[in-house]
Amino acid sequence: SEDFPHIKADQCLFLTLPSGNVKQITLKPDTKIPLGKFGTFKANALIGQPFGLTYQILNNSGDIKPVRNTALEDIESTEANNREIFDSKDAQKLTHEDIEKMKREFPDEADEESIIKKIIESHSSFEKKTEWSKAKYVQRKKKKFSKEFTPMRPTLYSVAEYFFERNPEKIGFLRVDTLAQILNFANVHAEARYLVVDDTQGLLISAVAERMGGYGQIMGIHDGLSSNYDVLRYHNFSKRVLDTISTLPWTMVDKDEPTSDGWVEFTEEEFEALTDREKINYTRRRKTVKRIEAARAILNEGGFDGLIVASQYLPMSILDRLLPFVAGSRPVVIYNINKEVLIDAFLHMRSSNEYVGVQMTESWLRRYQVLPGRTHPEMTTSAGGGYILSAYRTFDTPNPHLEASKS
Amino acid sequence: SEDFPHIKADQCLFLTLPSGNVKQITLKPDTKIPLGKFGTFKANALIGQPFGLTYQILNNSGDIKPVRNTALEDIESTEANNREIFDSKDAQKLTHEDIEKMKREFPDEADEESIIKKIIESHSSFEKKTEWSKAKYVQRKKKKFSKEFTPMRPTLYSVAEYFFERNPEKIGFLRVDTLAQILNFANVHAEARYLVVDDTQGLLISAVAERMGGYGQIMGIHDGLSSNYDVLRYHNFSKRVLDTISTLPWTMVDKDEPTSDGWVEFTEEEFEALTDREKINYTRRRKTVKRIEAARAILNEGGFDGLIVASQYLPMSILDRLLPFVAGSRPVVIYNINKEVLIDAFLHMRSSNEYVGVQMTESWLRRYQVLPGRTHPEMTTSAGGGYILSAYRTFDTPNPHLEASKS
Amino acid sequence: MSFRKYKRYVEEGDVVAIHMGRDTLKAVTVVKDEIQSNKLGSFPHNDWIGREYGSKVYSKKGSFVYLLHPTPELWTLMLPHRTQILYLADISFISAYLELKPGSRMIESGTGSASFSHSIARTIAPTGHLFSFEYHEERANLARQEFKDHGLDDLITLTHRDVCKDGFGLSDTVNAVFLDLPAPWEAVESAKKAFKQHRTGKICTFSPCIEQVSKTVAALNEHKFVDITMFECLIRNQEVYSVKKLTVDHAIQNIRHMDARRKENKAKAKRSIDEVNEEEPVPVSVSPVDEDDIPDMTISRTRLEMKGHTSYLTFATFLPVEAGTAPAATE
Amino acid sequence: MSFRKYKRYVEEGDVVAIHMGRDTLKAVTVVKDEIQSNKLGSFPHNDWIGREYGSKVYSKKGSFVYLLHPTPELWTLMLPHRTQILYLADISFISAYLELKPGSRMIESGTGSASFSHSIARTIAPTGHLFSFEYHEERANLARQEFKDHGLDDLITLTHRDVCKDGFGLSDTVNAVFLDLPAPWEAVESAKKAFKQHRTGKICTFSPCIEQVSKTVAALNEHKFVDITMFECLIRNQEVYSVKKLTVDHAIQNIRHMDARRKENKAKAKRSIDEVNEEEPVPVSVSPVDEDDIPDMTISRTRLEMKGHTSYLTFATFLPVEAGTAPAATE
Repeated sequence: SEDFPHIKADQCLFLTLPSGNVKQITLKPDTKIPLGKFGTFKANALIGQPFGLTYQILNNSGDIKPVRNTALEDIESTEANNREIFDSKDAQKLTHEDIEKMKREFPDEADEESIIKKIIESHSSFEKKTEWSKAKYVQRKKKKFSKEFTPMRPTLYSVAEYFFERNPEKIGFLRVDTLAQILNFANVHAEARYLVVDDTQGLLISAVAERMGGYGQIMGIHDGLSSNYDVLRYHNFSKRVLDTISTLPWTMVDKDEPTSDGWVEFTEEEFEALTDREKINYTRRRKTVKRIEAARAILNEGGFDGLIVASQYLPMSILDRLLPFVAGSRPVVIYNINKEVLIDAFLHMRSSNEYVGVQMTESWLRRYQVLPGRTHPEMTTSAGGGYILSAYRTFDTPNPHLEASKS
Repeated sequence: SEDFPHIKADQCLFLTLPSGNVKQITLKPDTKIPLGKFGTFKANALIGQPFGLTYQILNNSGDIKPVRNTALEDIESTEANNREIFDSKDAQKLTHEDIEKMKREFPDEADEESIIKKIIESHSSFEKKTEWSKAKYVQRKKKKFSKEFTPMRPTLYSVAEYFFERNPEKIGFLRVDTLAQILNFANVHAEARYLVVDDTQGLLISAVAERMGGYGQIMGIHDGLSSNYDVLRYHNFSKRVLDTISTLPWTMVDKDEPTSDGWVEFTEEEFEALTDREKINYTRRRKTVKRIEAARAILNEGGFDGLIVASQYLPMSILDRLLPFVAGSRPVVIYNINKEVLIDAFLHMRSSNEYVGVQMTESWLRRYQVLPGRTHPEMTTSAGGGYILSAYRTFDTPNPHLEASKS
Repeated sequence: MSFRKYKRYVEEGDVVAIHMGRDTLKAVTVVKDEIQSNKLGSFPHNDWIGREYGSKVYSKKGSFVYLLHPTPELWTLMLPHRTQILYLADISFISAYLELKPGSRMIESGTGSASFSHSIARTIAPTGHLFSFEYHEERANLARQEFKDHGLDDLITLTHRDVCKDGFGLSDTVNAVFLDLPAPWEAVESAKKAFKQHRTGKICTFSPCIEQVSKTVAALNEHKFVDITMFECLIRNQEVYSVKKLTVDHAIQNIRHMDARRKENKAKAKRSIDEVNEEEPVPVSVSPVDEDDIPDMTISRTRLEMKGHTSYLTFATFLPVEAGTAPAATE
Repeated sequence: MSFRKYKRYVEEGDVVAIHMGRDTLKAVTVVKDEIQSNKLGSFPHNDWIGREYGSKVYSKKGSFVYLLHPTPELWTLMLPHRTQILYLADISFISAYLELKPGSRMIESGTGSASFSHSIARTIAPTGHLFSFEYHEERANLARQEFKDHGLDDLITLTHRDVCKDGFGLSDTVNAVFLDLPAPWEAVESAKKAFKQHRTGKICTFSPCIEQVSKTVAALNEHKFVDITMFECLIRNQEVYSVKKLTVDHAIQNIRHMDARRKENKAKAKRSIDEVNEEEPVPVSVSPVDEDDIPDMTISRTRLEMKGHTSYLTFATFLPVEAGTAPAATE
């Protein structure tokens, strides 16, 4: 019952390149996919294949073959050290021009392995290096010349990582560990209904959708005339999943707001009397109105199983409008990169009887290099994962004993 | 030329106890020092000894002998695991009463080693435990019954750690790594003059004094009528070091403030005419006035080599008064546990031409357990080391070329 | 009642999370005519039945508790500890990295106190399945009963077994494996067999010590797992305080006040000797700073003590078997 | 001019730290009639001589730099990198843990780019001494010249030597030892001899990888060092920003504006077709939110990227030799 175990035509796909960079592509059948200086490959060669294998581009026609993934290597330390070596560029006798020439003259030989071997042979003090710096040197050169790539499955994790690395501002600086915490604080699961305010261009609502797997309902409240959930398309969700998402602009949250002021439903006769162009316009308009009416019906049903927010708007202004739609004992979870933005709401919730279990948390994440004998935390890291304000919605039920004693 | 390599009479001393707790004592000669449930020992037995050795209390007379420090042990893992063991208290057949009885009946036997051995013998499932949990168990019991202690040299580091563990509020939550950073940001060294605002009860001024080693001048500006630098006495500073410290209350920073409104210097005849009691009062008063006059002369000389602040007062109100006393290119370093307190001053300094190199930093510290085979970060840690606002004082010198073109 | 599906109103037989003020929670099964007694007072269960979750209910004395719907997150905070447990920071990050979602099939070992198990079951429902292994018999039995009581037993298969010795006994079955074992490297080989062989899968091991990580990395590498990496994650609780905006002006006013009081006390002492007139109160000419006149500022910072470490999370990817068998791959 | 003693005014021969705007520093030796040219313009040294440190000096074009007095902290930010260097967080913590102060006698190996050496010399002056060892000959020569130029040569003895092979050649001399070596465990035995034998001393090793820490801990333990512990320390730079206090009301007003504009554009398009009157501007009945009307809030947070790790700092205490020889100690 898997959505799709293997790579599909027309899907959105991430490719990990030798540099460690990730490239996002759409796999159009019968096309060639360009990877910049790494060459191009035939899209069809990937369709139906599993994710995660590493492929090498074989030739200019774009044929590819799977290669072994680079495993870790245990580097033995040797007697050599860096004492007598100034690692200047002069030590390398082969110039960039030499290498390009080599590629032109001996196209068959000019694969990654041979080029790197040649480079090493021409490095005057390579043998004097320690194993550690040799390994580093080979890796540096490999990155420069290999023509390998690895197609990766777009998932909650890989999509979040992709945007955080590439354009953190677009997603409100929402780091993947923080996103993961939001989903747990909010107890997101299948067969439930969630109210989501997502100003992260769809990263948050995509994550909620993935965790619901097409079971239940998501109501997205957005600014602007229509929602901007660009990140959704990276997930390759099935229609079944996408159909669980409804959206409304902020103006439509107010029960007294008309869905459409100028809209009148035509009778069949009236419709038939229209010109063709008017018919098209009417039909389009009618579809929009019906979509909004259906969404408003879902919202006004209320009793949502959670309110999940990652927004540029002050939390209090959101809570004032949306808390009434949340069922009792359900989580309210609000993310912001800036603690200061959450403080007013935190103080309000702490002193209010409409919330219990109120907490404001900061997430902390550290990644390590785990090469054998060379384990250490990454030398640079993202500074902050932002803050989550979370609580459970409660009711300030009056004391019936007191009511009784009054009467 | 060391201050004191060994333990001195009447000095302030830290004792590390088997529980890991630290006790602070003053080593009065010819007394017995009580260590609570660990017993008492003769002060004289420590005088003249080096710091850092571990001693065991031998008997009720308070005799002590040095013992080997516990070294690390490499615990081999065994085949046993915790599968079949519920580590309930019932597994331990020896009660607290049994142990106390043992101590009374066989005082010679009742040393740490024998008691722990007995406890282990009476533990029904001890042999079934893994080496790891055995080691943990023995250590837990050792902590409870050993009569060992280790005298520690009071240093900038150990004093700061002692107060941070015991009473962080007293020292403004100033953690030792942050204190260390303050000293470096401020380029504290011998043969210089520093202006210090210390509301950490002397922790900061002590650290500055230790780093100056009695060479140079320290001017402490304090609130209240007299300074409260309690932490100073823990350092056992020599008179030479203490003499480099002068203090003034905030009121005396203003050049127009009279040192003493009612004070008139008597002539010799006038002095001789006083009663004995009046003479004592006059002499005491005169000493105070002279001390304040001398301190004001030092302050008003200006040109200090740094302004170092750890205070409850808003930084801007301090800078307004004290910046004029700081020489050009010298560091201004302000600590606070709360970032919010520093923000106004940070923004002011960033936009002012009187400072360059303005930065606000947070310190981060992590301690590890490094037992062989069991290396990991400490499971609980202090949450925050506070913030340091630092900059170099500059002059907004006008452009002489412009001046020239004007004339 | 179930941990994986919300309901609106409290019914008999429900497990309810009683919230008794900040950070105090207790799991109580609702039984007609029973009374829940705690430090706050006595609360008759009959008052709860039919109430909406989230309601305040009162004792006779007027003290109150809130009735919360159980969730895996609340369960983590109130479960009976049989072992050290996983908390939200690790649980959520591992769940994301292992790509858990409805339909996932997963192995966890050991079950322990089943903090993570509840969270997994909730996330992979309604179509996924968790294979949970516990080598401690009594713990296994307790967890099995809990899963039943919490309506999760159709999602979880719990086996009492020493997986390091006897393996998982599964092949071509799961997408994800989580190992919280003293020697996770001993279970890597069997875990490899358990993965669905035609697609990628993710494995995570949870170890407090770095030496365990090194051994695990070596085993994962030997068994051709790729993208081996390691993380730590933590959550820091933030508190908000109010502090006074004290300035040096306040310091100066207080010094002037102390100085005036000292002088006036001295004058009074003198007068007392001269005139024996101690009754008269001496007015102090400079008043101290009135705390209420000083404006506040809101500050927030981490609680003084925080969790510094739980465990290292080592992750790796299982590669589909095609990688090895494809003839093109053998160079 | 010296890095260990401040002076008030710039003189010929001084090394001056030229501050050219945020985070840009350059060390320049003041030479009569020379001109310092940088991206900001040309600055004649003659303008600097006699100026108070901290002054602004101008180029002909009116751009300016500040003349800062050199300090070990500024030197760390502008020194020529011959190796990876230590920065303030590690330097300050190690200095505190090793109890450095005027009079301390210390070993460091290797000298490297001498970032830490400058800081040590400043802290232990005027009566202390630093024994610095560097195994790379060219680096040793460059550092030796720097110490001379910076007035620190009487405080530092620099030796070109492979201490792991040949030891330090010191006995009963120092209070503190710092090892920044690929294999610090090889130098522990010789370091032990170098400590003053009658009192406690402190040792620190600086290693990026955890496996190096394990080997070092084993060596320290074998050589009877005590209180073996390990730390990491980092500094996180904070930035302050201004953000708008946006509320949902602003969102709603903007939606109403967009909606009105859309409707009016449609009406206009219709009118254009009907009346061909495109010139007339269409007023939009609802105006968008004016950014300037929205109040600001000040927020501060860590810069987006920060240093995540430098090295592990392993510390231990050397115990005075009395411990071993005292007859009472042998049980």
